[in-house]
Amino acid sequence: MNEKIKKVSRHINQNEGLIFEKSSPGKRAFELPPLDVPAADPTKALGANHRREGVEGFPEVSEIEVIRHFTRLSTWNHAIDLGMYPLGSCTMKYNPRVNEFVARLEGIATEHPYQPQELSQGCLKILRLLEKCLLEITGMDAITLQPAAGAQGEMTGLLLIRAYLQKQGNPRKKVLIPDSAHGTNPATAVIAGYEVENIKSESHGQIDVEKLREQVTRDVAALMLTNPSTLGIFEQRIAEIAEILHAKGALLYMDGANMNALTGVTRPGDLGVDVMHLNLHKTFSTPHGGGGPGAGPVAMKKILEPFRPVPILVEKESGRLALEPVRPDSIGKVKAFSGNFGVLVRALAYILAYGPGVRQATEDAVLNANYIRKQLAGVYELPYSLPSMHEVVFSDAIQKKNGVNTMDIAKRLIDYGFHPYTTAFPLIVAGAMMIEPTESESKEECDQFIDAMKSIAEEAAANPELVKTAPHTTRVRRLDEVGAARKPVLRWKPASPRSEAAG
Amino acid sequence: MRYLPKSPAERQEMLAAIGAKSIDELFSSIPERFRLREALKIPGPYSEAEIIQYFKDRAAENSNGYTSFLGAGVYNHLRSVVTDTIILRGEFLTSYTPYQAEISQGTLQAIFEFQTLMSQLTGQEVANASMYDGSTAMTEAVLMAERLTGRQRVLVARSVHPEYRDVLKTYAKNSGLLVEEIPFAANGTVDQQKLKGALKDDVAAVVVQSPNFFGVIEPYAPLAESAHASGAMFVVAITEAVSLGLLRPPSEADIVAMEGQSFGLAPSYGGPFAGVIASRDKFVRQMPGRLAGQTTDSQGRRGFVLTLATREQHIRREKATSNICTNQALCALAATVHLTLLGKEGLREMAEQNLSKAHFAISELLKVPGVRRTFDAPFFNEFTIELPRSVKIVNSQLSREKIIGPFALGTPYPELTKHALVCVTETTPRAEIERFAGALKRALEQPV
Amino acid sequence: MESTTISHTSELRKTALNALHRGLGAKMVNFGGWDMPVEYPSSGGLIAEHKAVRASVGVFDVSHMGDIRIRSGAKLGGALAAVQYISMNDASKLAIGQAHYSAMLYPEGTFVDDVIVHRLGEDDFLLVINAGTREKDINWVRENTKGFDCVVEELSDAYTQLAIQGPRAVEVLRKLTDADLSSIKNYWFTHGTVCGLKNTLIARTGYTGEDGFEIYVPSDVATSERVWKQVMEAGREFGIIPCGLGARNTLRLESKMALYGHEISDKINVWEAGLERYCKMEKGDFIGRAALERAKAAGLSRTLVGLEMIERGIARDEYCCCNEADEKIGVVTSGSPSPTLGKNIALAYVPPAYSAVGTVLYVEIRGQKCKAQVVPTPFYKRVRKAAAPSVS
Amino acid sequence: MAYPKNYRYTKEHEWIDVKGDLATIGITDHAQHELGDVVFVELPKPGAKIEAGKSFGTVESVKAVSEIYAPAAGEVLEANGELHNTPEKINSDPHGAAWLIKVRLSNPAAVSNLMDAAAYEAYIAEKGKETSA
Repeated sequence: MNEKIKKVSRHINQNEGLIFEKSSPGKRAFELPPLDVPAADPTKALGANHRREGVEGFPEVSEIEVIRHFTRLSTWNHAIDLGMYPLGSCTMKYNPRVNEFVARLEGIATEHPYQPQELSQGCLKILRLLEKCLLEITGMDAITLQPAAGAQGEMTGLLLIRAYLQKQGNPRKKVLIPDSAHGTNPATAVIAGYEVENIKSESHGQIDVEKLREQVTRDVAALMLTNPSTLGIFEQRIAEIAEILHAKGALLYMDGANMNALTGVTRPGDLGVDVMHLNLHKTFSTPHGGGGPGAGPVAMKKILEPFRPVPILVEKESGRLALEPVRPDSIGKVKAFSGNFGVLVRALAYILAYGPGVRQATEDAVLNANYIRKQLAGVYELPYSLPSMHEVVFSDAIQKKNGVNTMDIAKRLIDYGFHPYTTAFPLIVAGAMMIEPTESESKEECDQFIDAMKSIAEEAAANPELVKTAPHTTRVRRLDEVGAARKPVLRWKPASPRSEAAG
Repeated sequence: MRYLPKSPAERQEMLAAIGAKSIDELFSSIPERFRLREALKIPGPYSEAEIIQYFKDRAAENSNGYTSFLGAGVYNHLRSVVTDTIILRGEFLTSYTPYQAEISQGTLQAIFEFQTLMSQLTGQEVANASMYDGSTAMTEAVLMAERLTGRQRVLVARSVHPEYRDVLKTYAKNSGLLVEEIPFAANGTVDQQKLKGALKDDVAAVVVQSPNFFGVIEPYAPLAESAHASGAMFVVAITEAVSLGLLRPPSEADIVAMEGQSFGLAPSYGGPFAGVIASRDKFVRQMPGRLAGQTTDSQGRRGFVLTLATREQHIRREKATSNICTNQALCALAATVHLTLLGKEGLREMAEQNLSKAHFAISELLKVPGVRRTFDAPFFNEFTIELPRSVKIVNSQLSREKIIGPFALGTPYPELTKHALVCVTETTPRAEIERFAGALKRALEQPV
Repeated sequence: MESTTISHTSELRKTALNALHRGLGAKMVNFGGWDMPVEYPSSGGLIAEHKAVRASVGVFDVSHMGDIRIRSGAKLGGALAAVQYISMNDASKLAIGQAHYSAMLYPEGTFVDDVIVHRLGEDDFLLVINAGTREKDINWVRENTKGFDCVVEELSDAYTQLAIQGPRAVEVLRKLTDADLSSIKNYWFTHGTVCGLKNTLIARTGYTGEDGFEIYVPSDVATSERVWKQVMEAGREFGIIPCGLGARNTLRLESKMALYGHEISDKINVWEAGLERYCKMEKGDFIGRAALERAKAAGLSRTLVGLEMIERGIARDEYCCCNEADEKIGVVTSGSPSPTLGKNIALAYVPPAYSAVGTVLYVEIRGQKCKAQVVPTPFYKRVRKAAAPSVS
Repeated sequence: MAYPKNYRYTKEHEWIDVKGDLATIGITDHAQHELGDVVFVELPKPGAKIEAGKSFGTVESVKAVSEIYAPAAGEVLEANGELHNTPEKINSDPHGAAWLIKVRLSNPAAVSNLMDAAAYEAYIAEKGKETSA
């Protein structure tokens, strides 16, 4: 479509520019109440060398333009609210609106982290109840709600392990990570000061326990295990794995990314896990919001409790709650203030909505995944035959014969009104198609997804070119990622003979 | 259950299609002995009304009806209802990280606009798609400086937010980073002699905050000079972003780490906020976090993608520049909408009101017998005053008059137990400032 | 593989069986310059003929099809080289006795014609082409094989070509030949004695989407009529009936087989027609290859989809397709009621954006917008017996 | 693309062209193929020491980063600055214009232990089988 044409028609071919391109001096979208004190002279108050004359390039537009601009942009997104979003390992479930409502309440959203704790009992009670619920769900002994996201939760967990081992005289050198693990695990291990040793999965995609026995030495601090694995398969010998580690004084870390498969059905604590993080934006329905904010609470066994990051939530004898800023053995602070409170509020609202009935959500999630697996088996190749939990991983082996790969099929799904599944991950499956429907999908939605996948398989055989050039229905077609990386344009600049940034 | 779109019959149908007799069969891979027999002991299920009531009850146990003079890294500013209207749209609220560019152009373009706004504000060439918050952003900025210089010593001004420094220490502990603190001079700014003394050719970064934790504005030029003279990077942290509407940006800085909470994000008891890292083009490949880049599609239309992803953990694994996966997209979007609403004029005006109110407040407070100004240096909307007695005691008296007193500096700075950090923004009415001054007077008149 | 281009020669051409068709009271039409039977009211007409082929067996006179034989000259390999150059499929993969679907392309990557290439011998190929494009095709082949050491001869008039089609065709033909039919896989052929005629070409090919055979017998009237009658005789117990071009068209449409001048033409390229799997870019250069490379890079602007009418009305060739917004988005290439499905179906070119199965669009039928929906193709798929595996 | 006979090759897909104690080092056509469109190259500065088998830089494509390992030990004399602005050269001419660094070898003899063109081609053919298996 011609960039010059500014007419706005149906959203898929709508042509909304950058907000900066709508700017014109003198337009306003916001007015402040009149100043009720004498105006200070900035130059006098700050000194000329500190003074700034407005921000160069800042937009000047009206309120309606702001509303329209962002509303139009929003129509270019796919979202859970629009349809199934089967991204494997991302648990794109429904985000209840009551969560948003309560997080914005006067007295919740308005509270300052430094206000006196006797004036914060409401906030602290919310944190306390969430702690209790998550401990019951994970079967652990202690927890911290501090980490801002899953990745920071991972780091916190490893720092706990490090501190614990350090206290015993030797932090040890290595962290074992399965080849099926998410890329964050190794990145985190390094930031926590550990070397990474990969461990190979055996033919069924499970951890090779016999090999593990050999790999677990006195140098090993911990094993980072995702369970169910990124293949959507439950690690059946996890208890044995824990024993092997414990026998050598090492600990078992569990990546809780896939907790949506276990909640209410089994508890990591009972499986021998020593420490784990939860992704509240996955299992506990807080919105992904296009990539954050999240929260990554870390639950742990007693032995790790003394090392939790500060502040620590404690119950005073009087029954009053307090955040304690200092603990002798604490690993320190991982984030300013007291965690992503707003996200924690939403997660609690979700848990309260289900209560013990949260098990039903887990069952439905697993039911959906297995239903899709059954209907698509044969149409797409199943690289691993072990039973699926909350997600199922296919591969593009059959379609590859016609030169159609997992990414092509994923892009074609867009034309059928679905968000693509996770492609090219886990790394141990060539041409992986990782599908996680979550419990939020009705049978009808699952059936439509299945029909779409079948139809695409037919197209891949009959008319590969059609699939290879998908998507065809989006506002933009496949984008030039190579060009974007070779000559990065990372901000708008006023159009000028030299600068092409405005495109 | 209202969130679950299946009837019992449909569940049976699907089980039949799978060929399973019962739902338990689907969990057969979990060893029998580990399967929960009894229900979880958690409250619920609650109806929507009950959930709302529960949180309203909690809200009632907080600080309703109090006037606060707290800042110290979290600020109360005007927010337009338009911001929430936008970020509550399902297309923004319920979408994932924009890896599939073709159906994420909304999020991607918004991030690109955010990056542009942040670059303009900070006087830097490039800004990322946001980080967890200011404290982690500052830490990541230091780690970035370490990668760029290959040096391991970091000098951090003691006038940098105490919690930011704590977070940095936590990360530093295991990355072999040596963190040393530089004291502040009598006027509250960084002690430049001490800084020069500590600077050697092994220093990766000099980190200052401005306005600093005492509200004092740091002079960038000389600090940058000394840092660069010894080949160290000059890192500037900013906790009160509104100040940039009136203050010259730290264009001397190599890396700027900023907290974006002041831009349309509620205090929310400490989070979620949005950190920002801004820097120079030449350093971009060492910059942590996500970046949206402009490109074109097969038909030559402008579009946006996440780019330079190879810096990220999901590609680099153990070689990643950071282990951060989520940014704070929705918070960044809120900030983008908020700043777009404010615009050039609105932001300037908001900053000017903060300045005026703060200067009005200090003049009122200094009229109170026994109250003295701690630092004689320019400030924006926060300033430090000295009281004749411990701030904690005074604050407990103030709270009887429904005033949440200023931040007591005694905890992070033992030598400043009688010193208080007062914050006043455009949201604080003149009457409340005057009431505060009066209450303070009464409090100080009372015998200890 | 037939053409509807109307020939301008005042005198219509006739097959050796023309008198016989008229004798059977067939409804005759001018088809690409040929006087051909469109249906046989005596045998129940189009629908009955169509159903006979799907359910049992029917016989077609397709003698109007053209035949081009290409043999190597002095130097061996000349024929293969020539065929490789003028057609898009990879003839080097053909075993002797095997045939495949292919096409001759213009340098633009669009269609001269589609063909069935038979490999008679190491250096001997038979190309079966459309009736209406005979002259064009033969000239094109002669023109473009000049550079190769091969001999090109047209045999079109030498044969009467009968298509015996339907699940029971094999049983009918078995009674008339000594050849072991069960050993002939789909798209393979052999030579055997048929109705006493030695060395007759028997190919397990067709244009109906059913199992079936095409036999090539001498084109004198006497022999042709004799063979026809013997086929009818042998087929009687299976209810064989003569079938016209009408049924042939509905049968191929249900099976989404391209028809020159409709789904394929000099305006349509291989990718658009969705015939990628018969186009072997990797085999080396051939006429049209370069253009196809470019077209691939440029991306698809339209693609062939199957439509099923939701609202009443039959979509015919050339009818427009439009979207809700009433924008014209594509055109129907063939359309008809489907006797097998009892629905009105059509093939149409639309932008890929409208290609997803389930997409609703509209066909303009005499000024009326009629709702249609994209459905999976082929509309009809026969249940294959192990004996006759797929070509692709 | 042909593998120059006079080059030596490593299992990590680097090539080295030795002239006396001077050598030019780059990555092989196979490597650039595996990598896809190259978008960025990170190379050592002149004067830097490189150790046989140790990484001395990285090559990035859109979705992958790979380390470049030194085929032999020595000191970097020059890095190919061209590649900073035109990384795509690595895709178009990996064995020629897109050389990465020139070095002075500390022990030129050691290079003879590396694969020659024939051995290398056999090696990647073998790998090909594994992956397709």
